[in-house]
Amino acid sequence: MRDVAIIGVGSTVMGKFPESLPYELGAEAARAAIQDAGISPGDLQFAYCANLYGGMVIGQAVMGEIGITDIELTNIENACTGGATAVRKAWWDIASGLYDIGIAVGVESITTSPMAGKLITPAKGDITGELGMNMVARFALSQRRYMDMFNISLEQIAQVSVKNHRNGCMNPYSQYRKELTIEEIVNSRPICEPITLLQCCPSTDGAAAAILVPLDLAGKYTSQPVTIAASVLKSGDYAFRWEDMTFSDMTSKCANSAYEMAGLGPEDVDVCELHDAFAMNELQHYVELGFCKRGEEVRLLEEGVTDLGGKIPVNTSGGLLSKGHPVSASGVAQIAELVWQLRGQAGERQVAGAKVALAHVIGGEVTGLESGAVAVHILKR
Amino acid sequence: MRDVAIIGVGSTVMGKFPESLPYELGAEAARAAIQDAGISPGDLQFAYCANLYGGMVIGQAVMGEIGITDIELTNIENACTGGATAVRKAWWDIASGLYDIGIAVGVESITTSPMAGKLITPAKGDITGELGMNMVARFALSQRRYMDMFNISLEQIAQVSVKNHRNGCMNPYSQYRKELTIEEIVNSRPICEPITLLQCCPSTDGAAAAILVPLDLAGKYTSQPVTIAASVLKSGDYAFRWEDMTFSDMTSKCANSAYEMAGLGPEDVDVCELHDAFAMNELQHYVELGFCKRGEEVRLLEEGVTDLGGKIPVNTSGGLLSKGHPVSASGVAQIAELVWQLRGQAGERQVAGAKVALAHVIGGEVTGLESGAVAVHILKR
Amino acid sequence: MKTGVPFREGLFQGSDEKGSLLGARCRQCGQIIFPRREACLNCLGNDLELIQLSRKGKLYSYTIVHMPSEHFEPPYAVGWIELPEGVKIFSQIRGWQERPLETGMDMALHFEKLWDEEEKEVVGYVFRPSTNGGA
Amino acid sequence: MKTGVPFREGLFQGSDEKGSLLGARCRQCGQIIFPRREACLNCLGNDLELIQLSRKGKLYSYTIVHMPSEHFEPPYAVGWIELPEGVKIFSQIRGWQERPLETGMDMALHFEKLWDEEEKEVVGYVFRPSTNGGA
Ligand SMILES: [Zn+2]
Ligand SMILES: [Zn+2]
Repeated sequence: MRDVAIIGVGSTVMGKFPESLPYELGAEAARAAIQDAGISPGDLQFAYCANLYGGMVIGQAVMGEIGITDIELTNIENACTGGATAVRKAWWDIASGLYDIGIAVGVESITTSPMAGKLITPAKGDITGELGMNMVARFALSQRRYMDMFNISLEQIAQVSVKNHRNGCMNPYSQYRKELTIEEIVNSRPICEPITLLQCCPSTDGAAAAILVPLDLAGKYTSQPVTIAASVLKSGDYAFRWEDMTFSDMTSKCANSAYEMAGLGPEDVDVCELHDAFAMNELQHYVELGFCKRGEEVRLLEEGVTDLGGKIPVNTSGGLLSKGHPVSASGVAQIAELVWQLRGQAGERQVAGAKVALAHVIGGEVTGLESGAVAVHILKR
Repeated sequence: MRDVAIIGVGSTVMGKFPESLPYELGAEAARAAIQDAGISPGDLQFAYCANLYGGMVIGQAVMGEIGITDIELTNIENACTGGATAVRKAWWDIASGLYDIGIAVGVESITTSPMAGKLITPAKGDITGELGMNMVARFALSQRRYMDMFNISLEQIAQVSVKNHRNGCMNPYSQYRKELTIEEIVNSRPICEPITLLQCCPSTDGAAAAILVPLDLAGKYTSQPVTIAASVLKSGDYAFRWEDMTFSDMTSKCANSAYEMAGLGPEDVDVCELHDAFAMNELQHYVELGFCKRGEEVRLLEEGVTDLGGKIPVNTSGGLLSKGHPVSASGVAQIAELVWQLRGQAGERQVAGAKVALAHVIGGEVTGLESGAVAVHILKR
Repeated sequence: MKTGVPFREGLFQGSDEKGSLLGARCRQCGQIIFPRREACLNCLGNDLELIQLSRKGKLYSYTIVHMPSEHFEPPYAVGWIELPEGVKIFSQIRGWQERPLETGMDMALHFEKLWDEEEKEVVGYVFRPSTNGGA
Repeated sequence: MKTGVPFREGLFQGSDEKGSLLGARCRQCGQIIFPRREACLNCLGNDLELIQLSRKGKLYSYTIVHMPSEHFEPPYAVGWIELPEGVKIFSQIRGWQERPLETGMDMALHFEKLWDEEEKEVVGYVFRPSTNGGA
């Protein structure tokens, strides 16, 4: 097995782009990554394209737009974990020696999809869906239990959103670039109580891309390769094995496997992008990713440990809450942010001297499972 | 790189199943493959699930239904090539040593999908789609040119459909089990002239699955392992490089790569499942797969070379025309048929002494490309 | 009057207050499963016995939903009810306008209309805050 | 009378019979591309010149479609027209009811209404069998 490095990343600005077709967003991100890597599109030997709503063979349309045809190309779907799955697959194709250079793209255009402005209706036959479950309700139920069992206030949870929106103001790729107050967040429209609108990530169009090569070839392309120290992808386990709905067993197990693979621990992480689809998720993930013990997560946030300047800045990009959540693109967009951080290219939001970075995504609703899939990547320079 | 063997395959009956949910079809096929392999579901270390219309994380629902959670699980989309892509990815995960046992599932339920009974409308922004292109028209244009340039009659093309429907009568998994006459086919309702209804594959629900292990561990499970001698997947090339719309450069190049990988040639193939989405495709693919020279394909068919009892029986399952075309499942269903043939388990439609088998799928519409993707697998016992 | 039909077959029996949810207990590992399956999802064993689940439980968590769903107009309440057997049931919660919901409160099973469908009234299980600590 | 709008920007110019399709020729490899792109899809070079494509060509293939499409009621005809430059254009074929189509026949470019959209008439290119071997 060979070590694998990322030599180029790219992203669109995240937002709502009704005039941009999905393959145009994907092509924009891929072009940016190709330029960042300093390669020619024709160098690419394989591609993965993660997407949920864009329809048939969207990866071929993305690649065809920038001159890339006649390669091994696979379209991936894994809900919110799709982009991370594309990175994982590209990682293994390089690590195993199948290819020497390839691209992972994640793209989502909710606005131009048949889902635009519609309720995401449950899959036919999904029992909880028919009984009124939805994505927000699923996490609202976790949040209600969390607040009641651990005496956490809505104001405390809202501080996650305050922090991430503040970070988003410093990210030119962020969908929202506006600071929010605790009051605005708590008093925004209730969606599924106790979750209000501004505790939720927005609906987002956008794309991101990353280019991977074996570490021992990376010097040909860049003086700042970023190594993939760990890549772990796991499908969800049954909810009946889930003792406590306020703690994601999936994230915890996935992170432990990733730390083991990297030979690193949570104490080594200098910067982290995690799945803050809802504000409270971030607090719970602090614990599951090993940044603190249960009961310490609010203190971690309130003491600024996860803020810029703290020991482990979390969601410096603005996270899903502010940067936005283009479903299948999010996992790749996290990788792009962390590569910029490890190279010292993150501008105003730079974490000084960051050497180890962790990316975490989770998602996909299936009745009877905790969640559909989870992925953790650890990067280092 | 390790040699990889298939130790179990399974399939649903193909047809229209409005009462079956997509994950139920997938679970049925997976259970059948698990039983065929004589393993426990808990033995599986990873899974790929190919699907187009079933929605988010369908593979997780399929696997969750039969007791498989907490593994590396990836959902794949590659249009008609999706199932073959799942097999290819599973092949590499075993060949490269990442895992020792895994499953590739393909599942499609058109009937329960949002596409049921609807026109497949062009992707937003697809220029040829907006100007009136569709899947049938794309091949009708090829067929009109083919008939005019090479003096091929509709009656000759219809014989492909006659042969494959005759084969389908002998396959308990086939959607149609009814012989057709040349007259019925030629005189059926015109869809896109010169293509009539009975020259087209039907719309089909169904699923298929295959279980893969390293060849050197296959003896633990079965006395009849089937080896994957070649696995090639390629994305489409630009149509402007396509000299002649009556000959698929993509299939030809993909098959040549597969023969090279297997160290075999077309003369070694004893039985073949190829992409007969429309009757004329089969004739063209004879040439591209190397079974004959250009201009000899009609003779090959008329002399019975590709019929049961001939030198290279093609589409013994009934092919897409009779067995049906559950889009993302077709590539895996072909593998199932060929495994049965190589084991001598194909009943009435058995090809005596078959040792080498070839599977070919192609598909996916993208403006400007010949097609989205093509895959060729060569199996041997 | 419309005919009442269950929203799904095999999930419960009895359409009045005497019915119960239908689960299965694995004789091999003891896992309780709802809805029932052919095999135990925990140990993959096939030796399952049909059981009737308890008619009372505790409110594990709840939410008032302000988004429309396929079948329900907002606001409506849903939640997880933890039964004494240890299994958690996702359900519509009724009666929340009359009696404020609290995690941990006692809940009781009822069978009621869920929604209307053409000529039919679709019925299913719901939970309501229970009076005097039980159903 | 409705306003005429092109069905896509940048594909053609001129809304009457004097217009033409807009392609690009790569100065590096000679590839002709329609529609235009920023870079040559063949050699990935950026040195492209805008060209007006020929107004006549030969019918490479055609089909009469008996399925409805988003914008056209069946039956309608579509085909590939091969221009002298070697590029093939996919297009609606008009005038096929009056003059039977044959592969290889001469075709001429026209600009006509494609479909109606609210207040607008959407116009684009079509090809018709040409009278006396040219447009
Ligand atoms: Zn059990
Ligand atoms: Zn060029």
